[in-house]
Parts: sequence; C-alpha cells; structure tokens
Amino acid sequence: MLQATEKIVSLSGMTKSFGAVRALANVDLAVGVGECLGLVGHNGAGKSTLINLLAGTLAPDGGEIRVSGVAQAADYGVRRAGALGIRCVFQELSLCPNLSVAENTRIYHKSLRGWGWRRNAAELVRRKLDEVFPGHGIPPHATVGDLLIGQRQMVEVARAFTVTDSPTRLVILDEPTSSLDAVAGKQLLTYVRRFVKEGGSCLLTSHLLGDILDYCDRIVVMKDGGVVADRSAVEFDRESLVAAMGNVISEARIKAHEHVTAQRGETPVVVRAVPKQQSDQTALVAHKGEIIGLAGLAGHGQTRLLLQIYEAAGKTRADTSVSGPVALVAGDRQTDGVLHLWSIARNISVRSMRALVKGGLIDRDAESALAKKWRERIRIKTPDVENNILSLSGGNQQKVLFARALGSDAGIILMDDPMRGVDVGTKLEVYELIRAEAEAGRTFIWYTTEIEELNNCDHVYVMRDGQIVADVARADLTEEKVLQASFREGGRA
Amino acid sequence: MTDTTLATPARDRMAFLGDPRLLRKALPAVSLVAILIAIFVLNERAMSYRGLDLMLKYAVPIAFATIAQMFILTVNDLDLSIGAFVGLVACIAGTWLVDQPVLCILILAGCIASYAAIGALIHMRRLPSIVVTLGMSFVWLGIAVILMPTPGGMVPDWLKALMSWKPPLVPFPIIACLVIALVAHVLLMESSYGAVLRGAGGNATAIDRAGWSLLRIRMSMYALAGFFGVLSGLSLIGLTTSPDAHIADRYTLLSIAGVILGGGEFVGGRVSPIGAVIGAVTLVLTGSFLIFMRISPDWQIGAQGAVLIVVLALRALIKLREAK
Amino acid sequence: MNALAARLGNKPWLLSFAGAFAVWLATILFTEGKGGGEMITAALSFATFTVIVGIGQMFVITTGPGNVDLSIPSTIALAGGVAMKIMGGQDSLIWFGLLACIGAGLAVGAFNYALIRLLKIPPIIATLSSSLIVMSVAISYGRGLQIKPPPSFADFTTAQISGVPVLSICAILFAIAMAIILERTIYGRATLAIGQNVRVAHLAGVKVERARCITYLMSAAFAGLCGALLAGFSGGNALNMGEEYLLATIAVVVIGGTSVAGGRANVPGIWGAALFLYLLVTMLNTYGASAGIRLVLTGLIIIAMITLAGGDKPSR
Amino acid sequence: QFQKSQEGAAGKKIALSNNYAGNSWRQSMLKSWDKVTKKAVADGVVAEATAFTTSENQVTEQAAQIQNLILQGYDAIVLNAASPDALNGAVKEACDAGIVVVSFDGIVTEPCAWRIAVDFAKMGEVQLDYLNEKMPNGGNLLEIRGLAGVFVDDEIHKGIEAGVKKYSQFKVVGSVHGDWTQTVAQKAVAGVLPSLPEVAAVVTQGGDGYGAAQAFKAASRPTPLIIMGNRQDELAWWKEQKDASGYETMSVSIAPGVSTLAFWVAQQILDGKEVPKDMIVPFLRIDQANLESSLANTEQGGVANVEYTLEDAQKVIAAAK
Ligand SMILES: Nc1ncnc2c1ncn2[C@@H]1O[C@H](COP(=O)(O)OP(=O)(O)OP(=O)(O)O)[C@@H](O)[C@H]1O
Ligand SMILES: Nc1ncnc2c1ncn2[C@@H]1O[C@H](COP(=O)(O)OP(=O)(O)OP(=O)(O)O)[C@@H](O)[C@H]1O
Ligand SMILES: [Mg+2]
Ligand SMILES: [Mg+2]
Repeated sequence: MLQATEKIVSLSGMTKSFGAVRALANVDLAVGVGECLGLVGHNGAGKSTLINLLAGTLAPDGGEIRVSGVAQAADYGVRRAGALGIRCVFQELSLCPNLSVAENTRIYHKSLRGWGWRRNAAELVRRKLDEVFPGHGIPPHATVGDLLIGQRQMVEVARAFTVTDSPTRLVILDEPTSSLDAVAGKQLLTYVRRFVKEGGSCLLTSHLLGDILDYCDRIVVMKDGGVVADRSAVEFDRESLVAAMGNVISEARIKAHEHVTAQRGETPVVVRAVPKQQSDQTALVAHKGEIIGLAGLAGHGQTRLLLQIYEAAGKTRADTSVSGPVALVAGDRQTDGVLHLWSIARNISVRSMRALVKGGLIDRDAESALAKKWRERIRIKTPDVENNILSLSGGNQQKVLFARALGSDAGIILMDDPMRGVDVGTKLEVYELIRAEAEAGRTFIWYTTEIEELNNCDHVYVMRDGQIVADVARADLTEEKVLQASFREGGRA
Repeated sequence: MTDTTLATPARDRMAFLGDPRLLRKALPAVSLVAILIAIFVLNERAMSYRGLDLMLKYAVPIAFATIAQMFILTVNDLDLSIGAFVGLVACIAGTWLVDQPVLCILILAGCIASYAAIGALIHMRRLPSIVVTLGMSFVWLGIAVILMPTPGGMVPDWLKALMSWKPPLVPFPIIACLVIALVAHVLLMESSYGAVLRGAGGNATAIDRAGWSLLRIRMSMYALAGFFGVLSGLSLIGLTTSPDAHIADRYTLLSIAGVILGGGEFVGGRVSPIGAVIGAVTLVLTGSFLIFMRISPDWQIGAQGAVLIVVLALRALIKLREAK
Repeated sequence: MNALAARLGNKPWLLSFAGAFAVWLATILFTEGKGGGEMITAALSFATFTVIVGIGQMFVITTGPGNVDLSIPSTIALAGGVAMKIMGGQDSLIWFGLLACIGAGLAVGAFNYALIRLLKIPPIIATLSSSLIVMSVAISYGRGLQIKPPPSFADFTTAQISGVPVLSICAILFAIAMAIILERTIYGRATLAIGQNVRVAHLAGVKVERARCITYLMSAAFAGLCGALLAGFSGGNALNMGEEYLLATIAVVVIGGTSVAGGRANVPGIWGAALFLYLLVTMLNTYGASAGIRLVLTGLIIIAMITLAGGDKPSR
Repeated sequence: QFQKSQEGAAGKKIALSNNYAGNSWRQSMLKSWDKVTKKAVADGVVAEATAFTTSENQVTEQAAQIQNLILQGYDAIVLNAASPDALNGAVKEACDAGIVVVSFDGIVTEPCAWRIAVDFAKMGEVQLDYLNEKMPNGGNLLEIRGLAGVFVDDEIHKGIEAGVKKYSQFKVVGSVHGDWTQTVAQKAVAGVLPSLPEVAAVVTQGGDGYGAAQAFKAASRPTPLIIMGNRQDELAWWKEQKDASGYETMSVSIAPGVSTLAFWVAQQILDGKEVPKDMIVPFLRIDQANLESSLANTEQGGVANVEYTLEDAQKVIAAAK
C-alpha cells in the first residue's frame, strides 16, 4: 500500500506478442513520483512496446497496469491515460504535418476551443518551447511539415509538457534526443530534471548512455523482452551498463581508429561540393576512401548539402561534382527511408535491383540472400526477412536503411545522422564496418549530431547557416572546436 | 554577384517563414484572374454586372459540390458519388419540396445521415472509399431514376427567386461563392475542431493518440459532404427550375478537379476551401472563355482542354520562377 | 467469418473471382442452368477489353494517390479510328493498323506525361484536359464516320476455341506477363516504390521519372490497342466506344485489390473484377429488373462484396 | 418574297447549342448545319450561324453554355437540349433577354421556346405495327433501350409498351440498356442472350441494331428480325442479309438534318413570320423497298440523312397552324 502511493504507475507481468515474436515476457516496471526513470536496452529489446502499453496505444496480452495505485480496467487506452495525466512522445513522431505548430498543440488539448483558440494554443506552445529549448527559433504558426526533423522533435516534446485543464504527471519520452543536436538534447534533459524536481515523473529511453547515466535517478535495463537490471543510476557506470545490456565492448575498440591518420590528398577527389548558400568558394572535398564528417547544430544545412550531393550524382554541375554512384542512409526514417508496404528484404534490395537482375527479371533467391546476409552482418532482429518492415523496432528499421546503402554498388555513401535510435553495441559494429568499407575504397560523408561520432572521421566540416564555417582535420579535432564553430557569430569565414 | 550571394541566406530565412506557401496559396487566384482578363479582352460585355451574373450562375452549385468533395478529400478519401447524389437531391426536391416540404426536408436529412453512415462503414471496415462511393453512385442514380423516370417535377418559387436574385452592385453568384468559401473556411480552417478534422488527414494515428474518435471525424466529414451536396442539388434546381436524374453526373469529376485546381492535394489533409471555390469558378469560366473564342465545333471540345492546360501552365511558370 | 476475411485479405484477387462465380451461380439458378456456358464465353470476351485497359490504369493508379488516367476513353476512340482508317478494310494492312493504334496511344501517353512533368499539372487534370484534346483530334480525324475492320481482323477478334475466345487467351497471357513485370522487373518495383512514397523511392535510387513516363506511355498504349481490338470486335470504330471504360477501368482496378493510395497492385484481381462486373450486369438483366432497381442493386452488391472482403491490410 | 425575308432576318445572329458530339448522328447533324448555314450566311439570309458544342453530354454544361450565348448577344438560339425540363431556367433567361429559342430533337418544355418535336412514342409504336404485319403469329421480343433516366429512352419505351399491349401476341422476354452505343448494346445483349428463349425480333431505339446482330452471331443464335436505326453500317448489314437470304426488316430514326429545319424555323421567326410554338417533324423511315436508294445516299459510316430547305420549313410551319 505504502509503495503504491509513491508510484505514479506500476506495471506488473506485462506480456505482449506480435504473432510469433514475443516482444515482452512478464515485465514489471514502476515509475515513482518525482523520479526520472531511464529505460535502456538493445534494439528490439521491447522498450517501445512497453511504452505503448503504458500509454494505452497497445493492449497487453496479459499483466496489470496501475496508475497512482489504481488498477486499470481492460478498456485502458490513450484517452484514459491522457485523463490520468500520462503524456507520451513516441519514437516515431506523431504530429500532423499539414497543421501548424499551434494547431498540433490544439489537437492535444480539448479545452483549447472557442474564440482565440489559435492564439492561445500558439502562446501555450511558444512559452513551453521557450522554457524547454531557449533560442529554438520555431514560429508557432509554421506548418510542421516544413520543419526539420529536429524542430519537429522539439515541438512534440514541448507539446507533451504543456498543461491546460488536467495536470501532466508522467511524461514518457521514447528516444527524444535521437533527432536533436547536442545542445538541444542537453536543454531537454536539463528541463526534465527541473520537471521531476517539481514533482513530475519521467520515463526516458535513449541509446546515448551518457545521458541516461547523467540525468536519470534509476535505470532499468531490458533485454529480449525482459528486465535484466533495475538499479539506482549511481550504481551504474558506462561499462557496467553496457555489460548489463548484453554487449561486451571495450573502450579500446572505440579508440582503435585514432591511430589511423590518413594523409589527405593521396587518393583522387570523388566529391567536391560548394553549399548553395556558401558566400565564398569553400567546398566540401572528399577523396576516395575517406570518411568525411559534417557537424554543426541541427538544421544548419547539413542535410541539404547531402541532398545536393545526392542530386548531382554522376553529373558535373558548377557547384557540385560527384564521380560515381551514390547511396544515401536516411536518418528521418518515416519521410526519407522506409517503404512501408514492403518486406524487409525488398526494402534492402531496392537500391541494388540492377545487380539482382538475371535474365531480365529480379532473382528472388539472390534478393533473399542479400537480405539474409545483411541481417546477419548487422543483426537485424527479425525471424524472417519477408516480414513487413514496420514489424521491426525503430533501431532495426534504421539498420535496414544501412543495409540498403552498404549492400549497394555505390562507391560514395551519404549518411544523414544515420545512428538515430541504433543501440550502442550495433553502433560500434557499424563504425567498424564503415571503417573497413572505407579502407576498401568507399567514401563516406557523414552528418552526425553526436560529437563523439566525429572521432570516426578523417576530416570534419562544421556548418552554420547553410555554410561551411570550419574545416577541421582529424588531428586537430576537439569538441570545443566544433562547438565554437557551430555557435560563433559575426564575420563569415 | 556579391549582391545575389549575400541575398540568398536572407531569402532562405524568409522562405522558412512561409513565403513559398503563401505564393502557392495564391496560385489558384492567379489562374482565375488570368482567365477573367482573357474573357474581358474577348468580350467587354462580360465585364458587367449582367455579364458576371450570366457567366457565374452555374458556378454556385459546382462550388457547393466542390466543397463537399473537399471535405472528403480532407480525410484522404475520394467521393465518386457526389454527382449522382446531387442529381438525387435535385429529384427528391423536385418531387416533394413544393407539396410536402416537411417530408422533403426529412428525406434530405436522411440523405445526409446516409452519407455519414457511408463514412462510418468506410472507417469501421477500413474500405477503400473509391469503391464504396462508386457503388453508392449507382445507388443514388438508381433511386433517382426510380423516383423520376422522366424529367419533370416542381421547384418552389422561393428557390427560383433566390437563385435569380439580383442584389444591387454585386451579382448574386459572386456573393454566393464568397459566402460558400468563407463558411467552409471558417468550418475547416478557423474552427478549433476543424484543425482536428484536417489533422486526421495529415496523420490519423496522431489524432487517434491524442484521444479523438476517428470514427466520429470521418462521419462528420461525410455528413458535411452530404450537407453541401444537398445545398448543391437545391441551388442547381433553383437554376434549372426542373430536376433530372442525370443533371449533375459531371459534378463528380468537376468537383475533384476544382479541389485540385484550388491547390488541394489527394492525401495529407492539405486542402483549401477558398482555393476550391476559386478552382470551381475557374473551371466554369473556361467554358465561357471558349464560347467567346469562335472555334470550329470539331475543336471546341479540345479547346476546353487546351484552356485548362494554358491556365495551369501559367502556374508552372510562376512556380519555376519562384524555384530559381 | 474472420478467418475467411483474413484468408481473402492475403489474396484479394480471390475475392473478385469468388464474387464473379457467385453472381454467375445466381444467374444460372434463375435460368435453371440454361446458358451458363455461353454466359461465361460472353463474359470472357467482354472482360478482355476491360482487362487490357484496366492493367494500364492499374500501373498508373499504383504510382500513387492522384495518379489516374482519364484520357483512356478518348484514346480508345482515337486509336480505334486510326487503326480502322489505316487498315481500310484490307487484310494486308492489319499490322500497320495495329502499329498505328499503339503509336497513337504512345503519342497520347507522351503528351500526358509532358503535361505532368514539364508543366507540373496534377495528373488528374492533365489527363482530363488531354482527353478533351484527343477527342477533338479523333473527331476531326474520323469525322464520326464508322469504318469497318478487315474481315480477317474481325474474325480474329471474335474467334473462339471451344467456347473460349482467342482474344481472351491472349489477354490472359498478357496479364501474366504484366504480373511478372510488376513483381519481378526493375520498372515494376520502381512503380510500387514510387506509389508508397516518391521521396523515399527517389532517395533509394529509384529512377522516378523514368518509371512514371513508362507508366503513362503504357496506359495509353494499351488503350490504343484496346481501341483497335474493340473496333474489330464490334464491327467498326465509333467515337463513343470508349466512354464506358472511364469508370470501368477505375472500378476493376480497385475492386481487384489495387490500393488507391498507391504502392500495392494486383493483376489477377483485374480479371476477376472485370468478370464480376460483367456477370453482375448480366444477372440483373436476366432477372429483368427495371433500370432503377438494377442500378441500385449493382451499387449495393459492389459495396457488399468489398465489405465482405474487409479493408486494407498491409501485405508484403 | 425571299427579298422580304432578308430584310428581317439578315443581320441577325443565330447560334446552335449542341450538347454532345460523340457519335455519328451528332456529327452528321453538325455537318448538315455547317453546310446549310454556310450557304445561308453567304447568301446574306442571316449574318451568322455558329455551332457550339459542350465537351460533355451534360445539362449543366449546356445551361452554362446558353447563359454565355445570351451574353454573346445572339438573336436566336437553336437548341438540341440534353433534357426537356432541366434547361428551362436557362431558356427562360434567354427568352427574357429577347432571344428566340428553337428546340429540336431534344426539345424543351419551357413555354417561351419553340419546339420541333419528333413523336418518339410513335417511333416505338410503329416498330410493333410493322412486326404485327410481318409476324401475325407474334413471338418473343428483346428490347434494347437507351440511357436510363433520359426522356427519349422513356418515350420510345412507352411507345413500344403501348404496341405490345395492342398486339398481345408479342411478349418482351428481355430488356437491356444499350445507352445508344453500339459496343454497350452488343455487350448487354451478349450477356442476356444465353438465358433467353428463342427471340423472334429485336426492337431498338436506333444505333444499336448492328451491335445486336453481332451479339446474336457471336452466340451462334439464329438472327431475329432486328429493327434498325438508319445508320449506314446497319443498312449495309441489312442489305447484305437481304441479298443473301431475303432478310426483311425496317429502320426508323430522326434525320440529323433536322438541325437545318430548326435553323430555317428560327430564321422565319426572326424574319417576323408568325410561327406556332409546336411543330412536328416526321421521323425518317426506311423500308425494304427504299433500302437500296437510302443506302446509296448515305455516307460510308454515317447516318441516313435529309437536309431541309426554307420551303420545307415553311411547309412544316404551315402544317402546324
Ligand atoms: N507491429 C509489430 N509487429 C511485429 N513485431 C513487432 C511489432 N512491433 C514491435 N515488434 C517486435 O517487437 C520487438 C520489440 O520491439 P520494440 O519496438 O519494443 O523495441 P525497442 O526496444 O523499442 O527497440 P529500439 O531501440 O530499436 O527502438 C521487436 O523484436 C520487434 O520486431
Ligand atoms: N524530395 C522529394 N519529394 C518528392 N518527390 C521527389 C523529391 N525528390 C525527388 N522527387 C521526385 O523524383 C523526381 C526526380 O527523380 P529522378 O531524378 O530519380 O528521376 P529519374 O528517372 O532518375 O530521371 P533522370 O533519369 O532524368 O535522372 C522528381 O521529379 C520528383 O517527382
Ligand atoms: Mg523503440
Ligand atoms: Mg536521377
């Protein structure tokens, strides 16, 4: 009884299966009042499924949900959860792209009605955005579809914290920082701390273990649909957390690359691109076999530069020249990556169809073999590559997009913050894969919002306001340098 | 050189503030103005109260039908039955409105209710709207044919009088179109529930997760479509003064074309009521334009197509310039 | 019931065949078995034309919402006229006539695509406009006069082998080829990918514009071919001979299990739906219902069938 | 006398409002109009006689077209209406603007307009009269109707119904809608044919006889007596059958050239002549005897036609008085 009063929600014996896949097996979880609970686990461990049960968007096969100690009936759903003050920011964003930021806020609050509802909604969300993400620069009347993915993420997070008639008691954030740059990510986590300090509760998942370790009070580790560890955050360090998740990695492997310092200019130039908005002639230059990093705050033209290079593939234009075929790993899965009606296999093979043609027709065996090969190589968690792609967890969908590009014949691979939602273990393996491919002659241009990832690059360009503002060699790379270039105001380079 | 390079980032920031969106919104109006100017050049008599009144009379029922179609398109469905439905409404009103107005209104209310029921069926069984409404188009037409095997019937005088009303200064069709556009705009674009309705077209899951009933939303949209379909049928017989089962067959295509001309899209809940009305009026005016150009009958049909293409090509030009 | 729906959901085309069979059964129950075979023969003959144009429309609809070819009826009229005029009733010119009708179709398709690509006109309005222009061309080219097909061509289009029309056999082979193209060629996959999401397809390396171009060319070419065959079958071309195919193509494509939202297509379903629609009209004609009742029942039966099948479920 | 008429109508503008151009009958109609009015304009009988066609066979488009013709300032509108009632609003508006409206073929009921009517019901009835003569013992009939919900279809059907009532030895065993389109008729007939008993005769509405013959042939059924609709292909087929086996039938329809009659009537009205509001134009009937001559006068692939002169028009007007 006493325990129940201090828990905002407690789940017990939660079970959920999707066909033959057992996503959750008898999971217990509780979030305390005024607590920030971190939920970690490998891709496909069952985090999002658990969150969906808690938010009421999925019905469990078995188990009990208690909110503030009250057992919920079988008709527990989003409406009930909402009424109880449970708000959720899902992994795959749920904003209406055709509506403005303010209108999307109205959708969330039935009480925003009558005269001036739009102004009230705009004011509500603007104030919350200012509070959570100072300096966000998102106009409340902008249409969400026009926003960058990071901005959309900010809007959705801010919206979850807005309050009208019923209080917000528990905010669930499923990988909220995956699309945010480092600065916005920190802003959010700082706000979360303030929120729990004022008596709110928070459930947070992330593959950035540092964030979890630094900002959560307690950490629950999931593995293969079950909870394997549940301890106070101070009892974990990075090493032990990773170990609990079932990945044994050595920091040595991360560092390994630092010794290899490729000399620039030894190989031919394969990409040269001047950003459209560049005021001088500074160009991004990539030599064959290099890994080029693109850094800077989210939304400063990195994705646009990648698309500029993508569009110029095989052509020579005044500002961009690209030699050889190009493949792209999208980071914004929903709008840039996933073909939602297709199987995993077809989603992988779509970029390589030409190579799979035998006698005028696509060879199905070869297609399936390609998919299976990549399932093994980057461990896409699925019983059958013929399953629909949406049956995969978010991180595993991202792996499919990796497989699509890496499995293709492209010599140049563009990556648009490709590790969104990919777990630690896989990330390290993919880093290694990328290095191996680069050594074999592939060129990578890699936009990332995680500054640590830049360590894998041979050369880094920092972008601001659509322009390249810094050009940093591997040897000179420091976090300060990148951040400084990202923020510096004043004279153009 | 320096000028342009310095200007770019600023313009980009402007663009972010919604500039291209505004321009895109203005495109339908551009087509309308272009065709109006062309008509006035060909025939200055058209540039008068009487001229506008004559040319635009038949735009009123089409505008209603287009708005009806727009409500359906908002939730990513397509209504292939609106033309037949308008025809049925015309026949129902022609049969009963004079003698038994109360009964007639009840029947028309029943029609609107059955539209809502179709929406519910489509939603609950997750059916492709296009097949269901195609089936319904046969049903509506069939009922109309049973009701009125040969054209005929009575139209109340007040309805005729309303549709041929000549208010001072501004011709009635223009007033009517403005009112239709504004009412639909307020319903869908300005009201707070309108945002929810459009949101259902943009991302139904998001709306569902926010706790709204998608069933209710779809039923509302279909009921609204039915309501505007009824208004279309009534205004149409007010003009023709007599109904006919096939009277509005063409409205199905015209209404879709009107919404699209007005900048609406087939999916994603991106529609514009004002644009839709402008689109409908533009379509009607292409017909007038043709009559003012004397073309041999062989090519008159084709010329209607050509006018549409020219009007839309104008927009492409503007878009192209804007892209640069 | 649910199990049935689930099974049909996996193979949506089965449903349209089941529907066709059911109406056929209902008809011959009424006639006490009389004329069942002949009815199937007639259904096969007439479904053939719907299938040929329907497959073209299917590819267009598959490329995504808003894509639909409204110029099919006019193309049929134009190409039928072109073919008959070039054949001029002479057996020796049949092949030229066939080439010409396909050529006429390709020309219309190229025009449609140019409107869509170069002038950025939404497909539905582009094909609507071009249908009007094509009709004018057909009128001024043929002046509304009917020209008879060459005897051998007429014989070929109406020939039967023990009750099975030769043309239907050809159309079945054609459908099989198209199903293979859809599922197993780069073009087919590209079309399916575009229909799901153009942007994703483009970023996944799909040649978007190439596939769209082929799609519109194909749809018009099939309509052109159908125009010639139809003129051969019915003893001459006519301006209004394609009118019924505007709604019919959309109907068979969608009833056959192709998704209007794009990205999911189904070739066998088109055959089933074409047979179903034909036999449905036959059934109601046989029952002798009045026109109004017939229309109402047609609508209700279509809705009932699709409701029985249940909704869109994600497939592979 | 001709001189005088020029004074009144010369300088006046006449428009033809047509709602459909997609079949050979309408094409013939437009061609006749063109031929006769061109000469009339050249002779100075009227100042202008332009034909206008809508892109779809739709009441609403034609109504809008009439509104625009009013705006264009025509003195007379010659009208083949898509609906007898639904254009009344537009026609009334035209009359109020002082425009003479003459409807033909598809006539309108608005009292202010003139009507050159065809007795469609009669067209249906004569088919039965003929059949009664040919087949005193009667038999089964198949009826091919037009487009459901259109008044012409209903009128002809009523005539056929009346005929069947009159001659009770006939029985309609099947009825399909052929939408006045050969391919549609062929399709519909092919569908019901297997379920029908022996058919002695096919009664039609014009334009679908050949399609019906094709359907009977495809089903390997004996060819019944099919009433034809004056189209060249039908007449040619009839001639072929006649030569081969002595096949006998009849053919009725309206001559597309009735548009020229309407033109002359409009001209007479503009000329100040007193013209009664309702006139009747006989339909064009072809029998076994005049088959050859009619066929010879009909363009390949066209429709049997008659063009009218001013004198013909005056006769029709006189007959109506
Ligand atoms: N709709 C579905 N159909 C079939 N299987 C599903 C479905 N949703 C999830 N799964 C499966 O359930 C398991 C758990 O998925 P879940 O999305 O909860 O993982 P996750 O821990 O959130 O992973 P990630 O870190 O990649 O987001 C996975 O194996 C996934 O493939
Ligand atoms: N961001 C986007 N959103 C939507 N559609 C897009 C986007 N980018 C590209 N497209 C579509 O892709 C088309 C260009 O595709 P693509 O270059 O693949 O065509 P293609 O067949 O390769 O042509 P070409 O052979 O000339 O290169 C555009 O016209 C557009 O329809
Ligand atoms: Mg997840
Ligand atoms: Mg390309």
